[in-house]
Amino acid sequence: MSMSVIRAAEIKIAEAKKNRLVKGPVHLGVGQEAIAVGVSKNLRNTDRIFGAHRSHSHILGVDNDLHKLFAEVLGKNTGFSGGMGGSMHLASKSKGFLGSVPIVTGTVPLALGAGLASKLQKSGDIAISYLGDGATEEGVFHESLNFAKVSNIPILFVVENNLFSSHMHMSLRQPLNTINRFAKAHEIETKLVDGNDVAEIYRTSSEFIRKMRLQPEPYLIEAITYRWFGHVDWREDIDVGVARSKKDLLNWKKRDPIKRLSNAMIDKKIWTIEKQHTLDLKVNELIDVNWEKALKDDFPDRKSLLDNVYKYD
Amino acid sequence: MSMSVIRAAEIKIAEAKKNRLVKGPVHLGVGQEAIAVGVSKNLRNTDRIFGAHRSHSHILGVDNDLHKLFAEVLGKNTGFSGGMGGSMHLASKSKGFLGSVPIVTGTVPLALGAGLASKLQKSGDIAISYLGDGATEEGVFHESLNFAKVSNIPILFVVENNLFSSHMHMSLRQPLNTINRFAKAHEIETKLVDGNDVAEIYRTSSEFIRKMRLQPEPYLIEAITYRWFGHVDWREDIDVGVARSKKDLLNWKKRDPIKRLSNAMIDKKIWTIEKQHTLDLKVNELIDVNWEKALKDDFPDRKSLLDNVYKYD
Amino acid sequence: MIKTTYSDAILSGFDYLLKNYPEVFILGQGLWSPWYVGNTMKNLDKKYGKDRIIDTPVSESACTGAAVGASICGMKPIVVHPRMDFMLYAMDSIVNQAAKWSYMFGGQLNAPVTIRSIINRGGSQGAQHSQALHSWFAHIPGIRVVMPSTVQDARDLLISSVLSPDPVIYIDDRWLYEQTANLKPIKETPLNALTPKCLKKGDQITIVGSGYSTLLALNASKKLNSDGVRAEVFDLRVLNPFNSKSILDSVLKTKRLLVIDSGWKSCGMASEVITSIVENVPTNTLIDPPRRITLPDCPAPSSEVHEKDYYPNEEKIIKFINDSYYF
Amino acid sequence: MIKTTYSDAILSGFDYLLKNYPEVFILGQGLWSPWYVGNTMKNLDKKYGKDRIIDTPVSESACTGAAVGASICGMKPIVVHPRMDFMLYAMDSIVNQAAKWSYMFGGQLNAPVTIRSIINRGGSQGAQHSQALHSWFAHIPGIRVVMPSTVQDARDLLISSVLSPDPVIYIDDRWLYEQTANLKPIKETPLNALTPKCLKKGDQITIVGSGYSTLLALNASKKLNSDGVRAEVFDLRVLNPFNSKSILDSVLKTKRLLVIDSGWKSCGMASEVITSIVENVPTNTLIDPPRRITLPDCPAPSSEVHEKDYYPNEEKIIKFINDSYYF
Ligand SMILES: Cc1ncc(C[n+]2csc(CCOP(=O)(O)OP(=O)(O)O)c2C)c(N)n1
Ligand SMILES: Cc1ncc(C[n+]2csc(CCOP(=O)(O)OP(=O)(O)O)c2C)c(N)n1
Ligand SMILES: [Mg+2]
Ligand SMILES: [Mg+2]
Repeated sequence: MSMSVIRAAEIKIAEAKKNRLVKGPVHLGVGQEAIAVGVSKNLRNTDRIFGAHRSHSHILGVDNDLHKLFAEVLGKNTGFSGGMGGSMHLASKSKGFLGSVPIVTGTVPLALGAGLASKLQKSGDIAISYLGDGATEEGVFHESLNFAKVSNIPILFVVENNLFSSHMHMSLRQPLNTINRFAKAHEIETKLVDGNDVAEIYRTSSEFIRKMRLQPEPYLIEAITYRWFGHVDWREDIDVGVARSKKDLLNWKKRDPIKRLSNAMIDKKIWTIEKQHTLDLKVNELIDVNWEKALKDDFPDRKSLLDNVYKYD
Repeated sequence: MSMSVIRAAEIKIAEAKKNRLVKGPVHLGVGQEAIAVGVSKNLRNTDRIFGAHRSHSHILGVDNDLHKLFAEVLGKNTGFSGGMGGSMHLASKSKGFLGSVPIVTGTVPLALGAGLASKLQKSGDIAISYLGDGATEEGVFHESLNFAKVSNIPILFVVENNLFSSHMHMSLRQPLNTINRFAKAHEIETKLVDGNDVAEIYRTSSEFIRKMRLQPEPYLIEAITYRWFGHVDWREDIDVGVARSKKDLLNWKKRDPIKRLSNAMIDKKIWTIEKQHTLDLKVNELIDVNWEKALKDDFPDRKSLLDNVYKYD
Repeated sequence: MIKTTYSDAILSGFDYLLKNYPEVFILGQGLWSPWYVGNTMKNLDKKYGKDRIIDTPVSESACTGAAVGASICGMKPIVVHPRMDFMLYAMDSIVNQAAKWSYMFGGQLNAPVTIRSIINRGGSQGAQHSQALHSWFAHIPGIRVVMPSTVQDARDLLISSVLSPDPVIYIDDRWLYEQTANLKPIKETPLNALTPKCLKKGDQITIVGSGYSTLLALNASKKLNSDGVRAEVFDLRVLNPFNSKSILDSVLKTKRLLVIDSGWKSCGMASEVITSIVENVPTNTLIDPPRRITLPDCPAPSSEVHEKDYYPNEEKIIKFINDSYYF
Repeated sequence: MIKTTYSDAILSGFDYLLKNYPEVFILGQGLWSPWYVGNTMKNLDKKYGKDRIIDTPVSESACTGAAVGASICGMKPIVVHPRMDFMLYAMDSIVNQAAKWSYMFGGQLNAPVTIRSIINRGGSQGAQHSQALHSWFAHIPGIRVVMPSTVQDARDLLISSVLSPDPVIYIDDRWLYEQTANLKPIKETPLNALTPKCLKKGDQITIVGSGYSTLLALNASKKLNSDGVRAEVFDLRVLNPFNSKSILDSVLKTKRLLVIDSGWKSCGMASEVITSIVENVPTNTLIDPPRRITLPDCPAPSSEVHEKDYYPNEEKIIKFINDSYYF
């Protein structure tokens, strides 16, 4: 799915949240779309991807079913998780997206295990673990790096370093503002990339993933980026942090990954402003159609409260 | 307490364990004495020291009450923990030794908090966290490094890297055989030292501790060493590991920290073989006297089973 | 007189402690944010400084352990977990270390840490952002567990917890934050003197709650009163070590027992209360079997549809009582 | 016919699984050591290769999470914790992730991991090397908890656990390793078909145990028999989800109930069994109040002197029964 569709989908969700159409918390990744899009281009349905709390882009990166995303966010039974998850619990098994949950770092060792499974299954499939800079402060992340390295596990850690963990800027939480030093400490090959440059992300992930498929090994990409909204829900200017200024936000908006791509293509004459407008209209239509459809869907059956606690009944 | 006394005490415990006089498990640090002795020379009673499962040397480093150690190992009510702990649970509050327990890495964040307390109390006291190479694989160690750095906590991590975590050699557990790379990743000043060279350990810890007292900051010493006994109890040749050979052990015995010190002093003519012999005899006597005394002491009162679960009754 | 809210009562407890005890300091996630833990800690960092009010990295394990360690060194630290669910990363420091520190060293040392843990659920937050695990901690000897349900206790139990020489888990519930009451002046009370408390007298059924479920019990029992059912309501307050004495006396009088708990059923606090009673009363005491109202046997649902069925509420309690007991 | 020990029965369960299911693999600490987990996994690494039998760094959290993750991907992993105490580092992966994975995604995915957890205590190992936390896991919906007490179950419950589509905690107790029995041929049984089992018939008192305490109950009840007390003994086997049906029927017959548990009392499995019974039988059913024998309210002591008083044993059980019930 393209960055613009992901952007538009999240803006739609932001509005809906503001208008109280959405019940649960939503963590929007507007501004960070390049990362999932760049990485996902290299993935196949049998790979194993795990997200976290801010994972709309991660799932749309591999499954373009907007309707299912909207339905899930709205809690409808047609959603990615049958309406049992909402925005913070997304999965699409057939596309290899095996789950996102809001416990910070909770999915990191799970992705590790998914990679281990691939290695044992000798499938050439890889695991992707999306995590944030804040998640690198949980010990299990470091345990996972060591285990991945010592057992040659084909896992790509994709750290979206947006400099914040809810309200706390990196500088209040860690001695340095980048985290790829942890990969280095564990002898894991790593690269620091511009998280708002989809081409660079694609190139780096493509190189790492190609290698991983041939020879199981962990890699880590650190993508520096910034989120435009607050930590949770639709607001730009509150819930955002002890050290976040309007000015910073404006500067980061100038580095919009979508505009950068479109401008670059226009500069290179492989794209035009007109085409961009037409595309934008189409995107909006796509969003609206799927949103309306999701709105009309049903909530889960009240009687299903106790379903799926166990697989065996 | 000197290295030779610690050595002799542990050998006494080893024998007693073999002869079934000691009930609980004992983890002997024979071969590793230089580390605690070198570090402890810089400590004062108000510092806060935490050990782990292999901590006879750590407590004797600051509290030379052999009788209390023996009594505790024998489970007598005159022991360091009133006979409630045994070899794996040692404490001497008045000397700043605030506890050792067998959960690997369990005391590391506690020592961190002890250092934080010192900083808040502005006492110039420091915290010492003794841990092994295996303990660096627990996530909470990494969390502690980050928190120590970001909050300028006066804690000295003393990693006794004896290359083994029970039966597993470092090379089976980590990509490299040294761990000070983790300190570096967290921007913590660190030094790799010969763990069998008491002078080097003293110099390095002395330099770090002097700085910490003036300006609260964490430091990490990695001391490479080797244990002569198996992981637990008195045996040399079993329970020792997947990758440990007789030859390795013999080579390491040649690097005996005690002989090295005594030989060096003899070379420099500040010590003689005769003096060494006299000392050895004295040490043995000291050991025997204290051991016999401990043997005669009582076990805790049966009725005390429920005491001290809570401080309030 | 202006009434105080439950959340302000917590804030005033913190304020009292920080003002009067230089050994008190607080660490945890969200302490420099104006919104993270409601306004229960608002501006404490500004008033007492960021040295004593420490907002931390996302490292529950190290932070909890650090609080335990500082407590061993004469400080009175409070570590705050904005959601109880996050504490699953911190279990070693709580259960293996804090709960056992005094015992393992024969009483030579102790770890008087306070662990404030917030139950924060509903609003479609789902299975990982909803848990109430008080029964887990009540299973562990060596750690005291308190759950304030009243505004007064929100402040006073916090103070008693922090001043206790033992480790304490203090559990507050965001669903109580808007409750209001007039607060009495502060009087320090030793935690070991506190036991379950009767909040309403009655002689036909004993209803026991804790935290938010006490509020439900109280409200339901008031309505029951108008139906002519006279319920006696107890608030557990201190779940561990659990003192069943007053509840026992009550049951001997009312001869009926209902326990409402905000956690899961199996091996939960409701089973503990019931067992503690039935093992101590003559077998012919009860007129009706003892009952419990707990969460259903499933993780917290995300769906609004299910949340309504998942959590106990006043109506369900009243209906349950009317259906289950013969007065 | 040569009898098999409990520990060999576990080994043969592993062997069967590894031989017949290529998706099975095992990770945990000590798996390449000949002594770490008794001989319950002896030479498995040599027979099935170090790829499938993975000895790990000291990283309980990541290893448990990895097992959970692999299980989501079609494998049947077993993660081994040589002591239950170490699992306090791994709670997030177990409780927040594995137990909820199926539910959170509406059944689209599941996490059929097996977590083998060993109760390893006594011998002055002390408070951090002794715990039996089965009641904690039995509190959590979404995770199955099994405790084999017989040699047969040691093997068969392991097989049923690993083949279960749900996450399972399989808890064995080193104090049972020397038990012996003749094993029947392996027959795969779905875990959800298994419930508490009557190991001895009787009509005067129902005694319920799990794991090692079942053995105590059995031995004690045999001696009681010679005193003329006819006890019916149940082995819980599956603690979560707990099916009380057969025990209920038994209590309706014997009219007396005793639960023996190897864990702590408060909010423990003993309270759950008792509550599940008393809430479901008419109030005049029991002749004597229901009773429980559990650990005292303190951490495991290190001292040999205290260990004797700390752990239940046959004599104490017999004395307790004679003192507490009127036959
Ligand atoms: C174990 C745990 N601790 C704390 C939280 C609260 N929390 C939710 S999101 C978040 C910030 C995480 O920051 P980061 O990993 O950088 O991701 P971002 O929000 O920036 O995408 C925190 C602390 C949580 N959900 N889980
Ligand atoms: C949390 C936990 N996991 C596992 C163990 C088992 N264990 C006891 S000591 C030990 C080895 C630790 O190695 P290291 O830290 O290097 O210390 P050493 O024994 O070499 O002194 C292990 C794995 C434990 N006690 N605690
Ligand atoms: Mg971030
Ligand atoms: Mg070691």
